[in-house]
Amino acid sequence: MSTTTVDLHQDPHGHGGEHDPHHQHHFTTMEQQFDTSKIGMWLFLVTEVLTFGGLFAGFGLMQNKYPQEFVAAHEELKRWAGSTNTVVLLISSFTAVMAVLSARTNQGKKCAKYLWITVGFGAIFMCIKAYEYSADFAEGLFPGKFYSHHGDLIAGSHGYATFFSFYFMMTGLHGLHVLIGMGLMSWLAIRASRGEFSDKYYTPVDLVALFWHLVDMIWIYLFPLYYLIT
Amino acid sequence: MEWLRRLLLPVDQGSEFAKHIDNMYMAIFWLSVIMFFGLMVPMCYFAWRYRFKPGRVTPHQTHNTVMEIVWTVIPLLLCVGLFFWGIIGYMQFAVGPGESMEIQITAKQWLWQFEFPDGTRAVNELHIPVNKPVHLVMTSEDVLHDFFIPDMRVKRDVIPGRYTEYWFTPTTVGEHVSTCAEYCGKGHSDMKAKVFVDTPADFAKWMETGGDEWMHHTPEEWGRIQYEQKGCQSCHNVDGTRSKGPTWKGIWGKPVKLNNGTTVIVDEAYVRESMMQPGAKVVDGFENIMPTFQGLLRENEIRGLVAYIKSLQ
Amino acid sequence: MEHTLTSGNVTADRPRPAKNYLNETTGLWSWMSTVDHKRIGIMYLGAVSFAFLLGGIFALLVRLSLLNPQHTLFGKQWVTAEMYNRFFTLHGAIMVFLFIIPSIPASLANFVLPMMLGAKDVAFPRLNLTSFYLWVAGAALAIGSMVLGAVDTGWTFYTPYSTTTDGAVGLMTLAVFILGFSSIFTGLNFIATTHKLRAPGMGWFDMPLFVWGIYATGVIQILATPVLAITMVLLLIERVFQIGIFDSRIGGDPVLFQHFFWFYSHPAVYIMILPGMAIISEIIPTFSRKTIFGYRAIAYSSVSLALLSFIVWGHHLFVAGESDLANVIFSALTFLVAIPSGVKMFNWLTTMYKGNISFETPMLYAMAFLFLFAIGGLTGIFFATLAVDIHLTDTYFVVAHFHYVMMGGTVIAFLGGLHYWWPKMTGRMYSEKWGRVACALVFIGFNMTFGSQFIMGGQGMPRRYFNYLDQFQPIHAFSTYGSWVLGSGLFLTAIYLLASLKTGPLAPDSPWGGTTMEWESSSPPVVHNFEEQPVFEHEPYDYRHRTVTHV
Amino acid sequence: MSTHTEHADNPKAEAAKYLATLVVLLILTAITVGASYINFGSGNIVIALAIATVKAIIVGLIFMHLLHDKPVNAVIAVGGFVFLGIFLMFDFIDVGSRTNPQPINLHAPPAATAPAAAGAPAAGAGAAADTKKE
Repeated sequence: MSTTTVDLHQDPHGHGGEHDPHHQHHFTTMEQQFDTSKIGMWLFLVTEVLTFGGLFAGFGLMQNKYPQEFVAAHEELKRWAGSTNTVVLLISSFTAVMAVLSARTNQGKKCAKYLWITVGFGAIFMCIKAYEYSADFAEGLFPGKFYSHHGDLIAGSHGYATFFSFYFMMTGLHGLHVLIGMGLMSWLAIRASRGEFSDKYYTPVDLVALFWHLVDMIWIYLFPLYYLIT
Repeated sequence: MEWLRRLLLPVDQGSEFAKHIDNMYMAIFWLSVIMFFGLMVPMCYFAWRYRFKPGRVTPHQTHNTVMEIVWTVIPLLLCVGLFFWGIIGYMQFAVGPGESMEIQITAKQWLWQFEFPDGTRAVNELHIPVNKPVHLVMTSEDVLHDFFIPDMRVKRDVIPGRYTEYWFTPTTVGEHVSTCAEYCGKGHSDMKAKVFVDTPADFAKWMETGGDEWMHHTPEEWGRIQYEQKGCQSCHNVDGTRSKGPTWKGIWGKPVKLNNGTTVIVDEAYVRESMMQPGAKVVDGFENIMPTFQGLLRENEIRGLVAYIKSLQ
Repeated sequence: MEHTLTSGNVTADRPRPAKNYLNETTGLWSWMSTVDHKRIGIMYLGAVSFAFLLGGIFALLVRLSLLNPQHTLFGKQWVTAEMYNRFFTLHGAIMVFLFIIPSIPASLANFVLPMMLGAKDVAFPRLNLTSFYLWVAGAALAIGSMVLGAVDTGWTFYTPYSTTTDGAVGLMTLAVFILGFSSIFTGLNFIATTHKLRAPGMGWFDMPLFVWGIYATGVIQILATPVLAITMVLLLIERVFQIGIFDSRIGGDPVLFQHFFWFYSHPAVYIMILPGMAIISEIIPTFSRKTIFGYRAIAYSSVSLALLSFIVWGHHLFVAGESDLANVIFSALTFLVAIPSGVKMFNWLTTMYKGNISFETPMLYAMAFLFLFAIGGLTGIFFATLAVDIHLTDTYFVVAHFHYVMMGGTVIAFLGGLHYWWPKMTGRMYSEKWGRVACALVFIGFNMTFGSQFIMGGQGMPRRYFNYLDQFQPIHAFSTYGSWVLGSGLFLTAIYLLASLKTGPLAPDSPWGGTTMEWESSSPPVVHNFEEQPVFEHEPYDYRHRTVTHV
Repeated sequence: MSTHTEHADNPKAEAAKYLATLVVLLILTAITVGASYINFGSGNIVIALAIATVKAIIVGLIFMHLLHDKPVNAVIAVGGFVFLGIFLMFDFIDVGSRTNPQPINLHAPPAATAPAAAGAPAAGAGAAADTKKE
C-alpha cells in the first residue's frame, strides 16, 4: 500500500519545456512542488502511524487482559536479536539521513553509496528477523489456531497464541515495510549514481528517507513492547 | 397530549423507568419541535419575503458577533441540561436498587433461556412479580444478542464471554413482548420472548408449577404452542421441508438414518432423548447444533411435543 | 469581474473556446489514462452513480420485503429471512463504502475544488487516478462477494457473527480495505492541494467554504480510515487464524471490535455530511445573491466538527457493553457536536435574510437540506441523551435518524451540488421544470419513507427485522410506498440529466451568478481549467458590485 | 529551495550533528535494555515506553528534519500521534472501567457451542478462556 504513494508523487513527468525536467505543469515553482510532495508524504506517514496504531491498541488491550501470559510468552523471544536489530535500524536511519544530505549537496555518488549501505542494513535486519521466525516456528510458536508450543506455564490459556499472533502481525507488517523501503532505496540508489539528484531536485530521496525513519520509529516502540516487557 | 405519547412510544408503560423515559422523550420532542419551527418558519418567511426581484440590492452582512455568541451559548446550555437529565435516568437502569430478584439470561441462536436463583428455568417465557426490582444478568452462548423489552424501555446487549446486566421494576400486571435488538442472523426477528408480569400470588404459583395453562389445551395443541415458544421452529419445519434441523412432518414411526450409519425408529423414547441429549443420535446430513433442553422442558411440555410430532402425519 | 449576469440565457459573455477538457483528446484510453482532475471527477461521478443505483435497488428490495408481514407479492412469499439479511447488508455496505463516502469528495469536489482555488489540477494527479482505480478494484471485489456467496453480517460486520458466519465476508472486508485506501488518497490529495495550490493572493480565509468543508473531510479521511483498514485486516486474520482479539469464543472481545469499527465509522459520518454542508454553503449565498453570513464561524465549525467527530464514537456503544464511565464521557462529548451543526444552520438562515432569493433546482435542494437536516440533527439529541438512547437505539428510530442525515443531508446536498455544477461540468443546461418536479418527488418520497420510521422505532420496532408484529404493518406499507415515490424521483433525475447532455441548451460560464473562482472558467472548462492563471481579487461571496436584473 | 537547505551550507557540521544523534540514540537503546534487567515492578514498562518516546522524538526532530522544516509538517506529524492517543485513551478508559457482574448461581463457564449459522469449526485451544476473571 505504501509503494504506490511513495512512487506516485516522485518521478514527475516533464511538462516544463525550458524548466527542470522534474517540474510538473500544475506547480508554479519547484519549491512549491517540493513542499507539496512533503506535505503529501507526511500525511501518508500519519496514515501509517494510525494503521500500526490499531495494532498497538489491540496489543495493549490484550496485554491488559493476559498480563502473565504475555510476560511468559515474551521469554521465548531472543532479546539479543531484538537489541541487535534496534542498533541495525538506528544506524540505517543515520545512513539514510546522510544520503539525503549528500543528495542535497550535489554528491550523487556518495548519496548512492549511503543508500546502498542503508539497503544493506535493512537486509541484515531482515536476515535476523528471518532467523528469529524460523527458530519460533521450529518450536511451534505459530499465530492463532496454529500455535502448537508445549510447556507453557499457564496451560491452556489462549494468551500465548494471542501474544504470538500480534507478534507476527506487527513484526510482519513492519518487515513488509522494511522490504518496501529497501526496494525504494535500491531504485533511488541507481538513480542517484546516474546523477539525477541535486540541490535543485532531491525530493524522492528526502521522502523515502522519511518513510525509512518512520519504519525505524515504529521499531523503536515494537522493541521494548515485545522484547523487554516484564 | 397522551395521544401523542401513545403514537410515538409503546402504549404500555410497564415500569417507573418507562414513565421517566417517556417524559424525557416528550420533553426532547417538544424542544425539537420548537427548534424545528424556529428554523423553518424564518426560512419560509425569508424565502417568501426576499424572493427574487430584479435589481434588488442585497446588504453586505458578514457577521454579527453578539448574535453568533447567543446562538452558540443557548444551545450549549440546553445540551448541558439534557446531558445531566440523561445521566440521572441512565443510572436507574445501570445501577441497581438495594434488593432485587436476580434472573440469569442465556441467549443463543435463537432463543432466550431464563434461570431463577432457585434453579427454576424457562425458555422464551419470563415470569416476574409486579413491583419488585428485577436484576437481569445476561450472557450469550454464540453471537451478540440484545434483550429489549419495549414496554419497559430497557435494552442491553447480551455478549458471549462475559455478563452484562440491568435493572427495572415492573409496575403493571400483564403480558409484554421482549425482542432481540442486536442482529444475530437468520432467526433474529423470531427471537422473541413473552414477559409476564404477575401478581405475587400468581408468580408464586408459577414458580411452583410452571403455570397451569397446559391443562386448557389438548396435548397436540400444547405441543404446537411449545414448538412455537421454545424456539423449535427456528430449526425444525413442520411442512416437510428441511431447515437447520430435520422436519417433523411424517417422521413418527418411520426409521431414520443416523450419521453413524445406524438406523433408529422415531418413537417417544427417541424423541425424548433428542430433546435431552441432542448429540446422542444425530440424523444423517445434519450438524450437531441443537442445544440441550434438559431442565428446560416440563413433563407436560415434553408430552405435548411428543403428541404434536405424532400428529404431524 | 463586473460582467452583467444573464443567468439562464445561452449567451455567454465571451465566446466558448473550441477545445475544452471533454474534446481536447478523445477515445476510451484518453479517459482511462487521464490525470485531469475534471475527467477523474466525471469518471467518479459515473462510478458512484452506478453504486447508488445498485444500493438503491437493494433498498427498494428491503422495503418491498417488508411490505407485509407475510412477505408476499401477488399472494406468494417471494423472500426469505436469509435473502432479506443479504439485501440490507448489501444495501448498507454499497451505500456507505461505494457511494456516500466517495460521492461528493471524489466526484464533485474532485472537479471543482482545484478550480475554486484557481489551480490547474490537484496536487498529485496520478495519485488521484490511482484512487479511482482502487475504487474500481474495491467495487469489483464487493460485487464479487455478492456473487460468490453473499454477505449477511450487516454493513457493520459485528463480531463474533462476522467471524463465524458463512459467505464471502473475507472478500467484502478486503473490498472495504481497498476502498479505504481509495478514500485516503482522495483526502490526502485535497489537503495538499488546499495547502499549496491556492491562487496567488488567496489566503485561508479567502477560500470558498466548500473548500473548507472538503479540507475538514480530508482530515478525517487521513486520520480515521487507516484504523478501518487495520480493523478489516484484523477481522480477516481473526477469521483465518483465530488469533483471539474480536471473537469471544477464543478469548477476544466483541466490544473491542465495535470500538475499532466506530473509531472510523463515526468520523465517517462526517466524511459524508461535511461535504454536504460544504455544498449548501455555496448554493445558499449564490441563490440569495448575498454574501455568506458568518464566514469564519462556518469555516471553524467545519474543522471543529471534523475534530469532534473523533471523540464521540462511543455513543454507538451505549448499550453494547461499554462501561458506565465511558458512556457518561461519550454522552457529554456527543452533545458538543450539536453546537457547530447548529451554528451552521443559523448562519445559512441569516444568509437568506434580506437576500434576493430565486428558486432554481439547486436552491430547492438546499432548502430541502435545511428541512431534512434539521430533523436529522434534532433527532440526534434523543440519542445523545443516555437514558432515552437505551430505548431508541437499535430500533427504526435510529434507521430514520441516520437516513435523515445521510440521505436527507448528504444525498440531497449531492443532488443540489450536481445540479449546481452540472452546467459547468457538461456545458449544458438541464430542464429546470423537470428538475423541480424531481426535487419535489424526492422530498415527498423521502419523508414518507423515513418520517414514518420514527414512529415505528419509538414504538419499539427493532431494526434488521424480517418478521415483524402485525401492528406495524400499516406504517411499513406506507414507508414502502414512500420508497417508490423516492425511487421515481431519482429515476426522473437520471433521465433528464442524461437527456440534457444531448438536448440541453448550451450553458453560459456562470449560469447562477456564482462568485467563486470556478465560474470564471468557460463551460465546460479548458484542459488546464483557466485560459490564464486567475488571481484572487475579492472575497468569495461578494455581491456588492453585482446587481442581478434577470434570472 | 534555499529555505530547506540553510543547514546544508555546512555539510560537515550537519553530518556531525547526525552522527551525534545516532550516538545518543544508541546510548538510549543501551539504557533501555539495561533497565529491563532491573525490576522496577510496573515501572519497567513506563521507563521503556518513555525512553522509546524520547528516541522517537529525536528521530522526528533531527533525522526527519521537523526541527527546521516548515511547521505544517510538524503539525501533521503531531496530529497523527494525538489522534492515535485519543483512540488508545478511550479504549483503555472503557476496558479499564468495566464492571464484571457475575450471576449468583454461576455455572461452569458457558459451553461455547458453535453458532448455528456457522459451519465454522469450533475454536481450538482455550475455548473457555474468555470467562477468566479479570
